[in-house]
This record gives sequence, structure tokens and C-alpha cells, in this order.
Amino acid sequence: MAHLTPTPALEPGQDKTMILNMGPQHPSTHGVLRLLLEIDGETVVRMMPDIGFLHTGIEKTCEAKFYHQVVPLTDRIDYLCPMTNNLCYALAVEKLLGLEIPPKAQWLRVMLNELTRINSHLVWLGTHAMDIGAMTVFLYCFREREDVLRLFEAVSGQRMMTSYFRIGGVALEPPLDFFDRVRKFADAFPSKVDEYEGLLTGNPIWVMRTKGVATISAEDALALGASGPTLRGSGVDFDLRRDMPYSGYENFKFKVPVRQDGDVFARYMCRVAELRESIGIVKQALDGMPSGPVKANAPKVVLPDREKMKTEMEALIYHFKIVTEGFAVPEGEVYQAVESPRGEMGYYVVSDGSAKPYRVHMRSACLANMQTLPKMCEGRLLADVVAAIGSIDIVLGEIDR
Amino acid sequence: MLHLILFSVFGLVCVAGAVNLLLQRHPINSALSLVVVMGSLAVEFLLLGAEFVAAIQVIVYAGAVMVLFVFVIMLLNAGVEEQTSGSRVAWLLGIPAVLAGMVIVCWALLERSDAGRAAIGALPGHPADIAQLLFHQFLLPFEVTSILVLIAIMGAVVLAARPESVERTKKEG
Amino acid sequence: MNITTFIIVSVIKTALVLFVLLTAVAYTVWLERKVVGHMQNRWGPTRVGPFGLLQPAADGVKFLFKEDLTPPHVFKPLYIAAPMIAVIFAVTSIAVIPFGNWLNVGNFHTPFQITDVNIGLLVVLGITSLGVYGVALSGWSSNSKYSLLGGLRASAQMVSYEIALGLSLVGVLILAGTFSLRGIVEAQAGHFWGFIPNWFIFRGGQIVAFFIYLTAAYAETNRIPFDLPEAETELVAGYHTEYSAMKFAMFFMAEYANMITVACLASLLFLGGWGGPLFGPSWLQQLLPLVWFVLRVFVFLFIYIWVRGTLPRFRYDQLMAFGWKFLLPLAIANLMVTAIVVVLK
Amino acid sequence: MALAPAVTDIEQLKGHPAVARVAGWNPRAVEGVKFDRDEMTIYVERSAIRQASALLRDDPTCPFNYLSDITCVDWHPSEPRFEVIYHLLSIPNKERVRLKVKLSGETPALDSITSVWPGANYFEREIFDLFGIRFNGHPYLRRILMPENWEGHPLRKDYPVEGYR
Repeated sequence: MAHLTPTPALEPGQDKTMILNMGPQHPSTHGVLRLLLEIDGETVVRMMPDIGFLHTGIEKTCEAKFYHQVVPLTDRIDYLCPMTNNLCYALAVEKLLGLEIPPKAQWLRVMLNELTRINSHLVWLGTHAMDIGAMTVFLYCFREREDVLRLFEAVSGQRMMTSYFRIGGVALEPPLDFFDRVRKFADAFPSKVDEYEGLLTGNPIWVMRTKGVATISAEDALALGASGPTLRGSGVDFDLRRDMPYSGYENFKFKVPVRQDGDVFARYMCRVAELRESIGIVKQALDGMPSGPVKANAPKVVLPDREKMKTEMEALIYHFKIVTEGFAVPEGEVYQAVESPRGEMGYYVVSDGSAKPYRVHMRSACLANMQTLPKMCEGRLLADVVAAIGSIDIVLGEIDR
Repeated sequence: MLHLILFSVFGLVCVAGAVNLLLQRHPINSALSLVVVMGSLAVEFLLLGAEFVAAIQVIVYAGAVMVLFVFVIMLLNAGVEEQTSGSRVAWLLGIPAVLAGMVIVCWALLERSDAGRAAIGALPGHPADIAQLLFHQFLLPFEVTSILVLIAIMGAVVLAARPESVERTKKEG
Repeated sequence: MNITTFIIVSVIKTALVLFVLLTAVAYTVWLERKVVGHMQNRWGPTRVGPFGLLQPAADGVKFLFKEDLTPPHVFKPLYIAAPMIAVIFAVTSIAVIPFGNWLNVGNFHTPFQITDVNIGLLVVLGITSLGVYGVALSGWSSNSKYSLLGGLRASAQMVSYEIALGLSLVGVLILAGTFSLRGIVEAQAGHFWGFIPNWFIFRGGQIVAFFIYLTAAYAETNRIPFDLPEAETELVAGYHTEYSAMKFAMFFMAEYANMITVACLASLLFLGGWGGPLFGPSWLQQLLPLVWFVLRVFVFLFIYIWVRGTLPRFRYDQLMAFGWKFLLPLAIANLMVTAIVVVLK
Repeated sequence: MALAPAVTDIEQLKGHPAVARVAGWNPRAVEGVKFDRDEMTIYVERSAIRQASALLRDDPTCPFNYLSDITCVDWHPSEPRFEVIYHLLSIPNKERVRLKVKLSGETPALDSITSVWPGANYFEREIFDLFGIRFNGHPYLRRILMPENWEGHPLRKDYPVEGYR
């Protein structure tokens, strides 16, 4: 697989080619990604992604926080799917603690996680379509995303940085009419997906721009560490939700869309199909939502209810202790991966037995997915670079952390 | 009267553009001077009544041929040319030759000035007249020219084709 | 008409047409923002004036007062000249476009047109073909890679599509038998079969020519789905990446003025120009053709905007293949069929 | 909070395909094993990592054909100071394994596994950037997140969080 190892830095000044510095400020690098392109006319000869412009040192920051204080940091890694990151971190720490989560919390997590996936995919679809020039889809997608964000706001008080999943459950009971609102959204949403597909899937220009463009084979995708729709678009049938279930995903029925072609169109079709599957999971979660508490019964870890705090001495003491000195986590290490909208999002948490994590490492799906980019783009046209970037759905916050 | 003034003005613009074309050191300036020459020539044609020729002049020369020139200059990113004093032979022979040529042209023009002189704006420039000339009177030369141009195009394609694509064509038969 | 009145009338007409054209340019921008906005579940401009009608004025003021940056390393003379070239050629072609019939006030007769030349169509084509210089030179003189790529794309695209555009019009010319735009409109007067207007779009298979014209015109004016020279997601802003303030506004004006020219041509050549029902007093009968003409232009512009709201963008090689391998042969075929039909008749 | 104690006896864990494979190749390559919280960890000898990962990738019965992640932990001030951690995943068998390599704090270096998994490229660069560990044989070992001229390696435990004084 030597052909996949990257070429060294680009040296300018060669005869026929020109170095184009795409980014870090460029309309279609989805944040602050810099691509060094060596182009011959408009054909990309070589490509070097350059990242790190959004590096904020979250992994280092985590080491100075209590375990429960890390949760808001995880939102900020991937600002398009905060709940997925919350979930992954919470699951990792719960695994370290050996904590059992009540079923209602699990189902709520699944439901919100799928809504997050819809949110993220909508942003992806909109920006991807915009990159290829279809402007209207962008605004249609953001219309529905707005609905999802309102649901997030209703349940967590925040539109984007939700921090709703906590270690040992979720922060609060959802508001009274929340499930009705989710159901209303879930009923309306499939027709909206039809609308996007009507504008894109059958459109000859869209098909011309995406079919057979930026292809990558299953072997290359696996070797480069691609995951999620980027991998499934190449024909590898693997989804952590189905194959290594977590948080009660084994209770839900859903299909994992797989396409064989490995091109931009295949990845597009995978994600659009995932939109429909996700809304199916949301409906299943609504139908089978169990009753009971939304937090684990672990007073040393989980903050007590406000009500109890005001009436019970012990609850007040626990609250005080958790907030001021955190809670100790038994020594050990855990790698927890979830299927984020972009692929395998993994948290590797190491505990030395104290109240602060010794090391938190986030396995970024985008970082690995982005390694496929040169393979996809080299030898293709400049316009295909834009399509390829859109099709692997990168979030620079997650890549740079 | 107005026509005559305009005719003279654009004639001067045309000559100035041509001189500028020679004097400019930067290829893009030269190319643009040539566009000016083409444009003012078109105006001259128009004033003479040859509207069709004028329009074709602009569309073909200024709008297409010169755009390709500019294109090439842009692609090659040609820079300013270096100034050389030129060879002595050119100085010795060129200037007298140019002068002699000008004298001959002027003499010829003056000699034939009475015969076939057309009033400004009275040339048969209507598309129908041109078509009459091209497709009736001069049909054979016209067709021969087009065949010549076709051969030239084929030659250009062969010369410009990359070796690998020629190889491929050979293989494919 | 003596020379003094000729000059006075010409100056007045030119000023009037220029004023109307520039206003129309400004309001086409407004229309686009409004229509696309409504297509996309939003309002478009609403703040400045009723329905945002004063937005173009606000934009103009903004462009005027913005800092006019000239980046270092540009080739200054051409960098400054390029937007002017673009806007001048975009505006000039309006000179030969007729908007309506004759204006008769007492003894004074003048057409609704700056000047009527018998090769009007060729003049329009010639001038628009020069517009490519503005784009190409701005791309080159900016000394920026994005601009250069945009300039190259634009000039290649415009030169290629010009051929298809020109050929699509030849069918109409054969049917009309004249280059004069006024003559072409007059050839479309009346009805056939009693009710179908005698427009060229309905006659002799010229609907194919209309389609070719429409497509090529989108490419000529660099509009979606052919807006590759300024494809902002690939080339930032293409050939006008390095421009700001009024220089940028000039490119903007040129684009919309070209749109309007192209729309005018389409109405004149295919949609019967200013033909339409005339009624009422004689002053109304003189002005109604203007209304019908503007209506057609408006419809054409609306289609432009509608397409922009719907379609994604081509890729460069696809655009070239589409132009050379599909549009051009189609245009030639249409031309030959038309010629044969006319000869056989 | 019932946590089963970690199992560290290699004989008990021989049943795990990854352990069997690596230990079967070269018993000395396995420095130790740990099974904790349902996760399998193999401590691999420093020089054997490239070979071990290639072996696991090409395992006929349980191919660990996907490299999930590479990361590092700094146990400053104890020695060996660094642990480089590889997370492998077997997509057909839905099985994970963690390889660990211990490195001393002097001049930490080990073999790059980019020749086995091209996808290791960015992960190794990130570790080089943030921990200062060299990967021999890496095609392009340059800083990836921090600026080229950055001083120090931020994720080391002795990195001055409030700046050098």
C-alpha cells in the first residue's frame, strides 16, 4: 500500500505546475482547512492538507478539569453533533465507573443522538449542495435544522452546545410537550427529505458532478482509516450502532445504507438514506419510550435533583462534594467508540484514580477521513476537490480539537 | 463632413495603435494595441459603408482571435521583453526599405486616385452584396481557400497534439 | 433632420436609455434577491424602503464609500481598466436595441432606439464578444491564482459558447432575411392559423434555436449553471477576487447589464419583440409596445433567476463538452434544417 | 459499581485471537497482557510493533483490518515514561484490541506503522507534535496541529501550562 503513503511537501517552482494555496480562508473548506494543491491547468497533481488552525488544546484542557466538567468541552469539539460527543464521553466514563444507566435515559440518548445525526447531516447536505452550486438546498436544509435546534433548546436550554448527556444519565427530564413536538417533527421530516432529493438526486447536473467523482476503493478507505458514510459509500458494511451496539441500540431496528461505488454520489446517497433511517429510529424511540428515572442511582457521581437538595441533608452534601471536588474514578483506561454522523468517534479516557481524568483522547473520525482526500482528488479537476471535501463531511473543530 | 472627420480620427487611432504595438515592451500591451487597431479598422469599414465586414472584423478578429492571443499570453505569463539595439543590417536595410515601400504605395494610390474612387459610405457593404460576391462571382477561390484553411487546421492539430495521444490514436487504429 | 437636432436627440436618447438601463440593472439585482429569497423561504431585502425597494440605492452608496483597495503586485493600468472595459462593452450594446415602435409627437418622429443600423444583430454580437476582455484582463492583471483561473475559464467559456449562440441565431436570420433588429421584429408581426402569434419561437423548429440560445446566453453571462468563472466555492470569486468597492460594482453591473441585453435579444428575436395588443388613445398605442417588450424581458429575467434557485453548477470539462459536443452540433443541425426548409418552400 | 478485577495472566488470555497470534509468533514480543472492563490490552515490545501490527492485520481467522486510533499517554515522572497506544478493530469479527508500547523518556522513538496502515500517518504526526515521540520510517514527520516553530510538546505532563518562565 505504498501508493497511499503521502508524498513529501510540495516544492514550488516546477515547470508546468502551479501551487494553489486553497484556504485557510476559502468558501468551501468548511472552516479553516488549508489545502496545498499542485495543479497543472485545472488538474490536481498533488494535494497536501494542512490542519491545525482551529487547535484549541481541548485534550490538554480536559486534564485540568473534573470528570463532569469535561462534558461541556466535548460539545465544542464537533459543533454539529454535540450530543454524539456528550454520549461518547459519558459512555466512556460510565464504563470506567461501571455505572448502569436507567432505560429511559438510554432511550432518550438514542433519540437525541439520532436527532443530532439529522442535524449534522442537514448541515452537511446544505453545504455540500452549496459547494456544487445548488444554493436553495442549503436554505431548505437549514429550515429543518432550525426545527431540530428548537427541539434541542427545549430539552437542554441550548441550541448547539447542549451538554445534555451527563455522566450517569441526562441532565433533566425533558419538558412535558417535548415528545409531542419530536413526533410532529418526525412525521413531517420524510417529506422534506423527498424535497431535497427532488432537487438533487435526479438532477442531471448533480449526477454529472458527483457520479464517478473522487472515488476511493474499499481497501484504500480501510487502509486510510476512513469510517462512517465515507467507508460505507465504498461498500464496507459496518456501522458501530448495529455491529457493536452501545446505549441500547440493539433494541432498535434500522438499515445501514451501503453503496458500492465509492464516489461522491455514493456517499451522498448513504447519508440521505441515513436521514430516513434516523428518523425511523427517532419514531421507534418515541413509541417505546420507557418510564422511570433519567439518572442512575449513584449519589456520589450524579448530581441530586434540585428538589432533594433543598429537603435532604445528604443530597446537599453530595452536591457540594461533586461540585467542589468532583468524584474519584477507579484506575483504568477505556476506549469507547460511537457512530457519529461522520464515522467512528472514539474517546480514550485514562484514569489514575483521582477526580480528574489523567488523559482524554478523542479519536476524530474526520481526521482519519481527511487522509482519504488526497487519494480522492489527485488526478482530478479543481472543481472535484470541492465536491470531495463536501462528500467526506469534515468538521475542522473535530479535526484540530 | 462628420464622416470625414470621424474617418480621419479613426485612421489616426489606427496608425497610433499600430505604432504603439511595435513600441510596447510588454506582450499584453502589444496585444491590446492590436485590438485597438482592429477596432478602429472596423470603424473605418463601417464609415466606408461596409457594415458587414466591419462587424465581422470585430467579431472574428477582436472578439475571437485576439482573445486567444491574450489567453496565450496569460497562460505563458509572458513578461516584459528585453530591449536590444537590434542588428546593424536591420538598421541599414530596414529603414530605406520601409521608406521605399511607402513611396511606392503612395505613388500607386495617387496614380490610381481617380479611377474607382468610392464616396465615403457608398461601398456595397450589405450582407446580400457580400454574399453575391462570395457565392457567385468568387465561388471557386472561396472554396479553395476554405480547403486550404482546413488543411492548415489539420496540420496545426497534428503539430499540437501530444505524442501520447498520437500513440493512442495509432493503437486504436 | 439636420445635424444639430440629430446630436441633441441622440444625446437625450442615450442619456435616457442609459439611465433606464442602469436603473434596470439595479432593480434586477433587487428582483433576483427578492425572487430567490422567496424561493428559499426567506424574505430577501425588506429593511430599506417598502419591500426593500431602496436597497439598490443603499448598495450603490455602500459601493461608493467602501475602501477601494488595490493589492500590491497587480498590473495597475489593466487592473484599473478591466472593470471599465467590462462595463463599457456591457452597456454599449444597448445602443442598437429597439424597445418599441416609433414615437410620433406632431412633426417629430423617432424610433424607440438609440440608433437603427441594418446589421444591428451583428453589432450586438460584436460588442458582447469584446466583453470578454474585461474578464480576461482582470483575471490576468490581478496577479492572483484564483483570478487567473477564473479569467481563463471565463474567456474559454465565452469564446466557446459564442459560436453556439451565433449559430442559433442564424436560423432566425434566414427566416427574417435581415440583420436589422427592427426588421426581425417586423417579420414576426401577425398570427398564423388565426391565433398563434407569428413569433420565431413557434416557427420552423426555431424552438430548438431558442433553447440553444437560452443555454448559450446563460454561459455568456456567467450565470448558474455556467457560473464557473466566479464559482465562489472553488475560485473564491474568480476573476474579480481582488476587486473591491466601485471596481467590483462595475463587474457586477456588467453582469446584470449583459443579462438584460441577452433578455432583450431573446425577446426581439424569438418572442416577437414589442408585438402585442394595442388599444386606447394614440399615446397609449405608442407606449403599449414598450410595456409588452419590458414584460417579455422581465419573463426572461425571471427564468434566469428561477434557474439560479434550482440548479447546481457544471464542472469545467463538462461545460466545455456540453458546449462543443452537444450545443454546437445541435445548432448546426438546426441551421441546416431551417435552411433546407426555407429553400424548399 | 461492580467492576471485575483486571486479568493480567497471559495463560488465561491465550484464547483471545490477538494474544494467540502475537504470542504464537514471538512470545518475547508480548511483554504483558491485561483484560479490564471488557477490553483487551497487549503490551508489545518496542521493536516488534510494526511486525505485530502487520501480523494482526493479516490474521486469517480474525483480521484486525482497521486501525481505529493511535495515541499516547505521558506518565511523567515515572519510567518508562510514555505509552503509545494503538486501537485495532476487526470489522469482520467485531472485536477490538489495544496494543501498547512503553517508551523511555530520554529520546522516545519507535517504528512507524505507516507502511502497514497508511492511515497511521496523521495520528503519528499528531503524537510527534504533541508528545515529541519520533516515529522511524514515517514519510513526513512534521508538526501537524501546532505551528512549525512551536517550542515544546503541549500534551507532555511537564509542559508549562502557563508558559515558560
